[in-house]
Parts: sequence; structure tokens; C-alpha cells
Amino acid sequence: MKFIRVSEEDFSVEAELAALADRRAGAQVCFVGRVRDSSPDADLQALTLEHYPGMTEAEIGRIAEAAAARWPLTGLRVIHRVGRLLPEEQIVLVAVASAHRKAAFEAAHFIMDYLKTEAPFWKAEETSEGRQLGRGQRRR
Amino acid sequence: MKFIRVSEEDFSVEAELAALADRRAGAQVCFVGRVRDSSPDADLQALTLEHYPGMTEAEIGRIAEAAAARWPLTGLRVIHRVGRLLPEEQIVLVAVASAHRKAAFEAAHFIMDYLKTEAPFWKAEETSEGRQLGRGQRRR
Amino acid sequence: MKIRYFAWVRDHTGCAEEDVSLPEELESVADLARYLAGRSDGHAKAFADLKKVRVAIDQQFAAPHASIKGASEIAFFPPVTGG
Amino acid sequence: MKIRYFAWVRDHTGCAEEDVSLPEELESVADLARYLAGRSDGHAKAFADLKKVRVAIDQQFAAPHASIKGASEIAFFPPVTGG
Repeated sequence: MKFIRVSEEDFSVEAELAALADRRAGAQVCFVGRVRDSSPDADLQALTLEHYPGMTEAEIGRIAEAAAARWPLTGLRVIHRVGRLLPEEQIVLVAVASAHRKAAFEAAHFIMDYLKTEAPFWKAEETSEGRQLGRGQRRR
Repeated sequence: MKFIRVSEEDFSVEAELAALADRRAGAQVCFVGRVRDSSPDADLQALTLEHYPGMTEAEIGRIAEAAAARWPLTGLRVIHRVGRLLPEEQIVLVAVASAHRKAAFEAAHFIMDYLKTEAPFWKAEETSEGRQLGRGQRRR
Repeated sequence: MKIRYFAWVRDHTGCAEEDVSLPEELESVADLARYLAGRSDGHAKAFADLKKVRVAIDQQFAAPHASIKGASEIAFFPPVTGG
Repeated sequence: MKIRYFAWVRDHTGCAEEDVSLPEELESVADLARYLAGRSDGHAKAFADLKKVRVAIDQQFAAPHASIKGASEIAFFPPVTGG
């Protein structure tokens, strides 16, 4: 029921939601995080995401377990990309399915909040002035 | 910034989210409602959705306005299908984009809640026993 | 006045839409529903329990006590079940 | 013990990973950080403000006062910024 992937590979939202289809689950909620240019002069060139292999997957696994224990989900998929990404590229997908839309919304929101604070990923921004050491983006 | 469509046509979640991409919007939340079999004996054959043309679009427009006034969204798309739909088919899409994930989650949830209670759509279920007059599905 | 019916309300009345000349004394949505109930057995069934029927006046939701004066289109239908 | 560094902590230390033989008297994460700060100017910079550095013992988040006894891998990195 749970699928977690951390890699450089891009993802298809369509395919991820199709993988969650289930006769009993009428509600699917997905969050897609994209590379955002939050620099004051809008000159972000790229973002590089690094992570702590092993620990990342374990932390995301714990977050997913917690969500599945708290809400009646029929499926849950988390994909996080690493490496160099350009503005507007997809970074992260959290997709959940449930019979109930409230459960689906709350679970997806919960997973995203914990991903932001508990999963060991770091962003470094490249602007026309060069690379900013791990400054990362401001919070979405 | 707002796109609303009510028709028999299916939709591509991928294409809808791509249409919302924006350098300043790092957060996209979408809800996809699918035909769910909530009958006790799981024998739903199809669902037929009818609506009140004109009023439907106006109600969805009002809900969208209210969401856009309350949260800082960079884009908003609502697609609702009508006609005969099979189990697991997509019925409704609500997709929003924002610089902030909390705004995106809350706005999408708000729009779905109001769609359920304010937009003049009616579902009729077909089971192996025949068509149920407007009984519709239980709440998701 | 144009009267429209949707979903099981229409299944009972047997028509989706009808043009009806209304007596002057009808004031409210509830008056109208009681009047329409007299048009056929199907109409009577459709309006048998007014608590199960919703109404829109000129494509805006309205309460049973709302005035129908000046309206050009009134629709009756079950509680909505979209989404 | 295997020590790992990520993001700007690594950029300062100049290495992603090193095997370090630690003196017996080091007890806590904070002790270890102070010890590692002495390895080079870059290490000193990396650990200049411990409030800016997070730590994981055997791939689990740990507090500065946590014991490092028995650990096989300790990692230092900035606050996480994923998602």
C-alpha cells in the first residue's frame, strides 16, 4: 500500500494517481512541489538537492506509517527527487487515496509538513551570482 | 487565473498541473474524485451525473472567487464531468497553486467541500438491480 | 413561468421543463410547490415531502418561503450530490 | 567511528565522510562536535555555531546532549530544507 522513492528520476502525476485507483477509494489528494524562484530578483538558475541516503527513506517510511495509522488510507505514494533541478521542475509528490476526502486532505498535508521538517534533504540555490551554500528556499 | 469546465470530457491531471506551473508557485495541491463503489455488495455498474447547466458553472465560479479572495493562489482549475461514468473513472478535479503549501491545501479542501454542498450535480447509481433514482453515493 | 425539474424530481413529474401560467395568488416557493403538486399523480409524488426537495430561483438557491414574484425560471431538485 | 557531513557543513570540512578514532572521554554529541572542530580551519568553521548544526546518530535525529557511546555512524548537517 505504501510506495516511497528517492531518486533523480522525474515522475508522472497521472501514473502515480492511476496506481492509487481502487474501487473503494473515491478521493485522491496529491501535492506536487516544484522548484520555486523565491529570490527577490527572480534569477534562480537551478536548485541542487542532496540527501542522506538510507536515513531519508527511513524517515519518510516513519512519516508514512504515522499517516497510515491515523487516517483510513487505501494507498500512499511519496516520491522525492534529488540532484540538479531547474525552475518549475517537479521536486516532490505526495499522493494518498481514501474513501473519504477529509482523510485524504489531512493525510497529504500531514505527510508534507513532516517531510519538510524531518526528512534529511538540503537545497542549494544557483543564481547568476553563483551557488548559495545550502541556503535553500524559504518555506513553501 | 481561474479555469472552470463542466462537460462529459475526461481530463489529464498532468496537463492540468502543468497549466498551473508558475515560477513563483512552488506548491500545487489537487484533488481527484473517482467513481467509488460504496454499495454493500460492490456491484456498482456505473454512475450517471446530471447537472443544471448554467447554474452549475455560476456556483462553481462563486466558490472559486471565494477561495481566491481568501488564499494567495496563483492559479485554480476546477473540472467536473457529467454523463455516464464507470467505477474508478475520474469525476472531478480541483487543482490549485500557491507559493505556500498550507494555502494550497486549505483552498483545495475548501473548494471541494463547497462543490459537494453548493454545486447542482446529481448522481444516479446503476447496480445489477437497476438504476437507483438519484440515490447517489454516500459522502466521500 | 418556466419550471424545471432535475434527477428524481424529474423522474416523478415525467418532464424536465414546462411552461406554466400561475394564478396571481401564489407568493412563495412553497405555494408554488403545492400548486404544481396538483398537476398530475407524478407531480404529487415529486412534491409529497417538501423537505426532500431543493429549489433555485433564476439559478440561485432559495428557501421555501422565498418570494417567486418576478422570477422567470424556477427549478426543483433533490439535495445535490456532486463532487 | 564514521563521521559524515552534508550540505554546507561538508562544504566547510572539505570531506563528506571520515573515519575518526575518538578519545575515550568524549561522551555526547556536543563533545564530539568540539573535538572535530579542532581537525582543521574548515572543521572549526563548520562547528563555529552549534545551534546551526543538526546531528543524526546511526541515521536517527539526536540532541546535542545525546550519548555517542556505541554509535557506528554520526552525521552533521544543516537544518533540513526538503519537500
